[in-house]
Amino acid sequence: MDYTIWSVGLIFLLPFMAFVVNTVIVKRFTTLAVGISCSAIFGSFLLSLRIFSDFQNKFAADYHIHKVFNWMNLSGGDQTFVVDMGVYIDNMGSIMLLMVTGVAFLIHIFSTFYMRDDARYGRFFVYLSLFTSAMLGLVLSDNLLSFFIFWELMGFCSYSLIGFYYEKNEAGDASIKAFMTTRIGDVFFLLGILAIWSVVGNVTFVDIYRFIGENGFVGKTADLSFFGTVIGIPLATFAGLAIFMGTIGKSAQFPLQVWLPDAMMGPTPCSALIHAATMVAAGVYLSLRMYPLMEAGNLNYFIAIIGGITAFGAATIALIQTDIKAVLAYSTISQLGYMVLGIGVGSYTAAFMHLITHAVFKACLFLSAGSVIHSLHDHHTHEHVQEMPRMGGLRKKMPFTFWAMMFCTLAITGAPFFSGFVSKDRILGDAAVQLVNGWKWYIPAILGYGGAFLTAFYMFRMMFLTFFGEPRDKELYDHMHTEHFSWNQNLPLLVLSVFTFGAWYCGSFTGQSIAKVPGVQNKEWFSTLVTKPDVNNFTHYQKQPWEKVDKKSDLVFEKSHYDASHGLEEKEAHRVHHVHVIGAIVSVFIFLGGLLMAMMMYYWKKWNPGRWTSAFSFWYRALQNKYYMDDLYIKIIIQKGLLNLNNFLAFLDMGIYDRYAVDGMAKVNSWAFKVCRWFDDVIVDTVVVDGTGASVRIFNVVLRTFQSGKIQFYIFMILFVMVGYIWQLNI
Amino acid sequence: MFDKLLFFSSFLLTISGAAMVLGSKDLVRACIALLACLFGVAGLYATLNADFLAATQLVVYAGGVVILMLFAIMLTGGSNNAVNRFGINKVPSMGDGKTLAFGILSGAVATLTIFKITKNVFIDYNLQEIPGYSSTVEQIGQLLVTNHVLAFEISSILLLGALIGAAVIARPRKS
Amino acid sequence: MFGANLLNWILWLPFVGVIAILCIPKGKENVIRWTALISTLVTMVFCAVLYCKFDRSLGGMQSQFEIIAPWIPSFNINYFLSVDGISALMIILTGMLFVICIGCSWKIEKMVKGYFALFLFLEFTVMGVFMSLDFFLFYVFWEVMLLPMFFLIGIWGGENREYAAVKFFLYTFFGSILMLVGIVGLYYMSAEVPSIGAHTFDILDLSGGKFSDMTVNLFGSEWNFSHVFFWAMFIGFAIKVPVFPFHTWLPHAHVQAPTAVSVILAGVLLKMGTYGFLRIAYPIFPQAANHFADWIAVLGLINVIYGALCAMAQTDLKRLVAYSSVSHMGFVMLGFAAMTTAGMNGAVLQMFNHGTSAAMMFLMVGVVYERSHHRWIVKPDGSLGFGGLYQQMPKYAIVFIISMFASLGLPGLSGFISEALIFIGIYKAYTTITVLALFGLLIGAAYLLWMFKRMFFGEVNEDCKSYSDMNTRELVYMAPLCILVILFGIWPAPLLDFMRASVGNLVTLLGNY
Amino acid sequence: MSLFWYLSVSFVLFFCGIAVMIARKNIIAILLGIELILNAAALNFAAYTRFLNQNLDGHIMSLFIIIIAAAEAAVGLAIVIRFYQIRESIHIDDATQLQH
Amino acid sequence: MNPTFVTYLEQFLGYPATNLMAAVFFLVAVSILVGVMATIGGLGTYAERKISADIQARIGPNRVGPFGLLQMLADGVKMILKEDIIPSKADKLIFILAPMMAMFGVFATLAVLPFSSGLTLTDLNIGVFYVLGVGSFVGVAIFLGGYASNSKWSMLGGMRGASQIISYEIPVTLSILVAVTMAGGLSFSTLVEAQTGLPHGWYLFHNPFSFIAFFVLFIGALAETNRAPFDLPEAESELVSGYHTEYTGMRFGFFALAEYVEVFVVCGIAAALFLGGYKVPFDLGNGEVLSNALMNIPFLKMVVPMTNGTPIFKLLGSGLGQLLQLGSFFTKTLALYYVVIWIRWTLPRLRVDTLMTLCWKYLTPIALFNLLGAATWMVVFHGKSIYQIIFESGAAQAVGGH
Repeated sequence: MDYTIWSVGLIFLLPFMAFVVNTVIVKRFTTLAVGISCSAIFGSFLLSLRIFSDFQNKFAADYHIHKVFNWMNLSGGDQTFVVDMGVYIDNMGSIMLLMVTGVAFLIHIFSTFYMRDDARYGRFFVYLSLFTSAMLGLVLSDNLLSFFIFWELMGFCSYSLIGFYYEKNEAGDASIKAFMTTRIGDVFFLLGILAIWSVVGNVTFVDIYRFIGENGFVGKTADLSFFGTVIGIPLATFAGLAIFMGTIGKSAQFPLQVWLPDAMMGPTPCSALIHAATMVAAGVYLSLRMYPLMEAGNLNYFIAIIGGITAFGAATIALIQTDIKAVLAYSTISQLGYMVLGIGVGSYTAAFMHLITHAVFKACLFLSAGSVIHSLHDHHTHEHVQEMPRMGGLRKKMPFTFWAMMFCTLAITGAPFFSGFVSKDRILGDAAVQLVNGWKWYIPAILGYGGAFLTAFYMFRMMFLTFFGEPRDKELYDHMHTEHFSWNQNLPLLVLSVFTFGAWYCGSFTGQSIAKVPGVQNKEWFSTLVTKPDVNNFTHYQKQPWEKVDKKSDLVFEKSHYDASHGLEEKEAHRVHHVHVIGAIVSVFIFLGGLLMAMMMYYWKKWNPGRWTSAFSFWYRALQNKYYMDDLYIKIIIQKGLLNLNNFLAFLDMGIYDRYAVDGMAKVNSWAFKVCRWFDDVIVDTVVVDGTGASVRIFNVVLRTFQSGKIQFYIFMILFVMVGYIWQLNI
Repeated sequence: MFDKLLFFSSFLLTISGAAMVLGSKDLVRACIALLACLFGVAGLYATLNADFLAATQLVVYAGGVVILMLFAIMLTGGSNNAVNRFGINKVPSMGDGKTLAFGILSGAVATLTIFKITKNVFIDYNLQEIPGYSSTVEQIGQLLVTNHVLAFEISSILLLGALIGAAVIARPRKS
Repeated sequence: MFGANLLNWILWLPFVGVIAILCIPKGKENVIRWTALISTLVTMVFCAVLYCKFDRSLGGMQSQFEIIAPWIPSFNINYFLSVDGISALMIILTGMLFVICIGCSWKIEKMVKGYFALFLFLEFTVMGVFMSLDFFLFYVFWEVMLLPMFFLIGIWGGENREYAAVKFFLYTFFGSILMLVGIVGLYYMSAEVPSIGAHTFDILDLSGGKFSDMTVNLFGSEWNFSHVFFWAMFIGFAIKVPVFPFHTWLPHAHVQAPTAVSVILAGVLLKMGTYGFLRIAYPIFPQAANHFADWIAVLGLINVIYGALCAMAQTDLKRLVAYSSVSHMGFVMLGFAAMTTAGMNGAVLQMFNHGTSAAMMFLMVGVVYERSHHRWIVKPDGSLGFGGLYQQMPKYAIVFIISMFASLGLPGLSGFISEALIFIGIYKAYTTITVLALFGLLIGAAYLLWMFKRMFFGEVNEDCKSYSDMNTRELVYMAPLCILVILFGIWPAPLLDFMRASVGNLVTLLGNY
Repeated sequence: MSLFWYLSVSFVLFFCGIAVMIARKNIIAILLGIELILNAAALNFAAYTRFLNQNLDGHIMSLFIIIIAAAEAAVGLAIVIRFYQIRESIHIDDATQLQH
Repeated sequence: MNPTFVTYLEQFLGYPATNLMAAVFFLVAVSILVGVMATIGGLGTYAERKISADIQARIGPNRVGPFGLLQMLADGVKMILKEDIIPSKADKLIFILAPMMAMFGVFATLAVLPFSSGLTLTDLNIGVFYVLGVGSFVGVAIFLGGYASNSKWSMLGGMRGASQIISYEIPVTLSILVAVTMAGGLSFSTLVEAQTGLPHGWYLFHNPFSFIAFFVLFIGALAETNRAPFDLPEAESELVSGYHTEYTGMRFGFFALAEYVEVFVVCGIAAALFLGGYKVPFDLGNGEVLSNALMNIPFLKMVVPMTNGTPIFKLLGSGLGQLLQLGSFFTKTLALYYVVIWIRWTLPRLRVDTLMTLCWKYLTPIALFNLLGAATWMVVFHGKSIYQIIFESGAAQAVGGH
């Protein structure tokens, strides 16, 4: 197929045009606007599908498309400075596109159900379209700058959607928190871009890969100077760290994870799309894109630790949440932690696969939760109920939602044959593989496995509390209607839940053991196509302008084959394989353990959770307060630190500097005036000037007599003088 | 013969008018005398081949100035009751013998002075062939828009200023 | 179509408007308003002609627009107007903003005639500053500009207007005097430069680094001429920008000025300072500029951070925006310090973009001020001044969001491009400063969003229940700015093409020293 | 008729004018005197034009004198009326101050 | 210059009319004219009464003489015979002088009034100016009459009259200047000769500005002559009889006569300036045409010897022409006279302030701009009238069409 502005650009442009059009018409033609949004994303989905199928046909790991156009040209004088923008699609991008458009489309559909009764039904779709277009633009970006632009646009959409219910003050707080926290990461991201730009000359991915391949970063440092002291940080580390900060912010990693739970203030579909499936995953996507840089900067362990801490820590907080969306939010953080952990331990493919699988099942979980919440309408407060303690036994009333959610729970908890098992346990397996590299690698591995256990526990806890047992709020339960299948409420859930099976992503149900079975090999498509970018492969790479007809489709690419040895030596590959198998088995037990514990507590009710909380009350309080991190940030750093600094500076500026230094000049001047005035008044005026005046007064007295005011006297004087003058002339 | 007749009648009218202005104790009559005098002057202009001047004299004085004077007299309470309000140097409004004598004296001195300057003109001016009567209107018109156009324009502005100024000054104000 | 006199048209049309307004009797206020609007609109049309006719391939002054006529021949002073990419951009910005400001001053009721006459006169002087290439002429326009500003703030301002007006006047006048010293110094030194050879005020003749090696005797010792006079110029312009220690007039002037004047002050007048750097301080003293680049960068950094931090502490909406101006102009200074293509282009672009975004912010403040008659985000008694405006004024909220995000540099809106270019330009030379300045972006987002939250979220305040949403007039004058902000955020090429040749020449010149 | 006669008339007018100006205490009467003086001058101009040279500049002068006389009368009388409104008097000796 | 009365006299006598004889003849002619005009003034009173009666559907004077024509004689005799009363507190000199001045001012204007091309006593080169100058004596006379009567009615009437006259003099003068601008001269002969006998050549229809000027002139003339609706100086209901309240007998008669003659004079001036004056259609007023016609009559040729008969024919022709011209002039003037009377009995009287408003706020500006407009017209269209322009453009099109 050919790649033109119509086949590729439209993927981004369709939702964007929908956004533009809807901005204008949304007030009058709400239904039409919704239709436009949904059609646009469906169109994008079809185009993405087309690209995806093309990539599948080619089936080559190094197949990619790179089209550029000139965006900025600052050349002038003898200076040259050109910034190009473009589209870069490789296998990872094609999969990402399909995932984003697919999930987004389904969420659009679900939103027509969920948001229908909202006063700002249309506006929600406006934001959704903008967000989708930004996300697609990000996926299509060929360079970090445009990546950053779309990244920030998504941040803006996230901000707007979190603050969607602007009547609530908490929504405002949450939206600021989300935007500002991610922006901390963004600022570092921008710094990373600048650092790369300073050596590479631009920030196109391909150029960066090539630069790394040419060992361009070796020996380069970022020189931070403080009053003459120069600290040289290796540039790759500096840039990689800075860009990873972007990931930390966007993907809610420790220590910037605080915003994501609060982001649940937004409507549930937006939580599903933005704060579960796509935007938060974009952070991971960035790190995946910049994986060579991370490697070059030796950041693996750091990344792994961050990911591990996030995965485990978030899971612990999720244990005690009672709000169904909060549980899902923490589980999202936790799962993102797994992805980052995957990047850290070098499990590039699995991290990306987990990104995709997580997007599918977490979107489905959120939508299911949304479906539940929407059904539970409190007639006293006229609000929807999100608290799990008031649910229970919903299985009978909401069978479709229940089954969709059940599949997804199985997927996220890593039940065998489900997608979560395939992706997450590969990450954990790779973490285990790293154990031989030193004791320090035990920490991320343990955190990862521990998190997996907790995940299984809290997810099933959520399921049991929600769907099983007796309804705890009888009135609420009686008021809700029994669910009938509806296309926009249940169909998206079911479609998504279909894709929670591991077989879609992997040739085996386990993804591990039977990879070597002949004939099934090529079905390991994911692992075959998505491989670490080989930085030496980009040396002769050329960008193509849009105008040029793409001949790449005519080129013959060698079809890739699954490399079960992961490109390692045989002995090493053997070891890795063994570790993977052991890891998979451990994972299954961990899943079962978590499930069992949840059943003991909430299904069979053998164990009383209350006893556990009182036994570990210190930890319980810590978990309730989210490890006091919000308090640290808001109460101490911002309110005690930043705001006081601000007030002090503002006081310094206006109260001290302006009042005394600037206006003081005026004071000094006025003293000078006073001295001058005294001199002027006393010496000059009184003595010199008035003295002159006094002498004039004497003449005045004499001359006054002539000025009698009698006109005839004047006439007479005139005549007198005239006559006298003429007579003395003697003519 | 016509012009001699005209000259002497105008001469007499002028002289007697001027004398009456000086001699009359009644302000209105002085005004009438002034009108007569000015009418005489117009006649003199006519004999001087200054037909346009004559007509102008008539239009401006008879039609304008004298009526204005009369109006002013009426608006200021007539001629006789204009007394010195402050009572200092109580001289009657139209003067008494002393002022008259003083006026005549100073007038005579001034006139004599002028005469002293201009006596040469009286005595031996260069007698010329005096041309006959001819119309001066066209020539004056030409001069007014060529040589004297600036003065003409300025005088129009002066008149406008006098018009507005007079209106503004004489406007009664609320006290 | 208007040939070589295009600049004359642009310059004098507002002046014609002034005279026309002065001829209109006092009571006919709508006639006055329409006259002012038409006058500025026509000026803007001519600006559009300038935009169309401008030859983008030329880096120097455009000879097709050049107007030169002797003014005071005995001192070699000329009426010399021309434009290059930088000044043309500023002229177009000015032309546009003044139309918008007439729109937003429509409801002025106090001495309408004087207001609009002064306003158009301000446009005349500002245009003059951006056009004149004769130093003397430049100085005349620069100074005369103070007059309408003084009265506009001093008469139509807020409760503390006299103080603000006098402060503004004296402050800028102080800078102008230093500049005058510089002008006179250059005039006398110019004759000693072989390549000039005569006393001249011609900026083009003076520029090009001809004074690098000269010395001047001050206070009994020899000084480098260009260093000393660079600082004289620098302070003169820095006060206008305003650069850190000279910035305190700005909050006062902004807070007290009426909306439209604030808009012009932020949108155009601040640019005059930075324009002065580009047109005068840098081309004439490139060597000194290079020599002191570190200082400029540090000052710019202080501006960015300090302005942002101070803004965050403000409870007065307009004062907050004023400090944000300080912060944003700091970016321009950073771009100047960079002296690279990206940095310089970014700085000039930032001048334009700040012109639009700050104008939008001030207009937004003006819109709400028209309804509330106060500007407290947090009232002195601690309660919120506004609240829930999102619900009360949805259109206003949308436009406010656009202007706010343009101001905080959201990618996709114009502010980001210029800031990113500045950072790209400056990173290599001043890594540490870049790292620190980036936090300016962060704080910038913080104070704006916090302000937004406090004003717009939550339930509607009791006081705010009577506020009406933006009316058509307000939407009409906001619309072009919104469109431009978005357009240039996505596609900045129209602006960059306009100026890159001129900026490139300047960068080349600076690079040679 | 020779120039003598005209100059004589002019002298008589001038004499009467001066005498009236000095002798009368009534402002309007003084204005009458002024008119006489102006006419004397105008007549002189016309006469000189007739007898000394024939170009009409003298007539123009006379014309302007008439114009000025008219303007003077208008403004003068306006002042008189105003003065009367303020002082209820047109006695010249009442007009000795520059203010009310 | 057209031959005037003196020229004809010279022709008739055969020698220059500069001696005493000519003076005597001249005086005789003047006396006749004054007599005729006095009669016309008297007829004016008759006409006034007759027309007013007609308008009010009465019969009017009809006892004395045929149609009551001799009523005016009876009135005149009554006036002469009446006791001449001079109030004891009156300023006698001025009281006597005032009606004389009025008579003088009016009758002096007759000196230049162009009854016909020949019957113009003197064709002064400043004719119109002269008329304005001496005409203003009437104002002084009215004022003095009012003052001298020592009566408040008279005083008020006199002051009203004077102020009215000097005010309305301005629009009148400006309107006259319109005609003067178009003709390029101040003398009546110039003014009249620039027009034609048929209405298309009248200044009235020359251009829009002169059209307006005529009406301004006419309105102003009404005011100047104190005619209704501007008869405030003699407003019976307010001021008894205005400035001539105290006058009786012939002194009153003088005022009345002056008024009626003045009306006639201003009508004549209006006719001369705007309605073609004495001009007769088809140049019949010109002696040449008639004398040529006479000479071509066979019978007359036989009767009058050809050799020295030419002057006689000429004299005859021009005499007939003069009569035609007189007829033309009087027709137009008396038509205007009728309109004046008609207006008097149709329109109510104005208030004093509206009178002044009309003059200063309407007529004066109109007249001023009229004058400017007329001057502009003369420059722009090279002095052509509307008729000429239309005709020429039509002719040009006709030529161009073929």
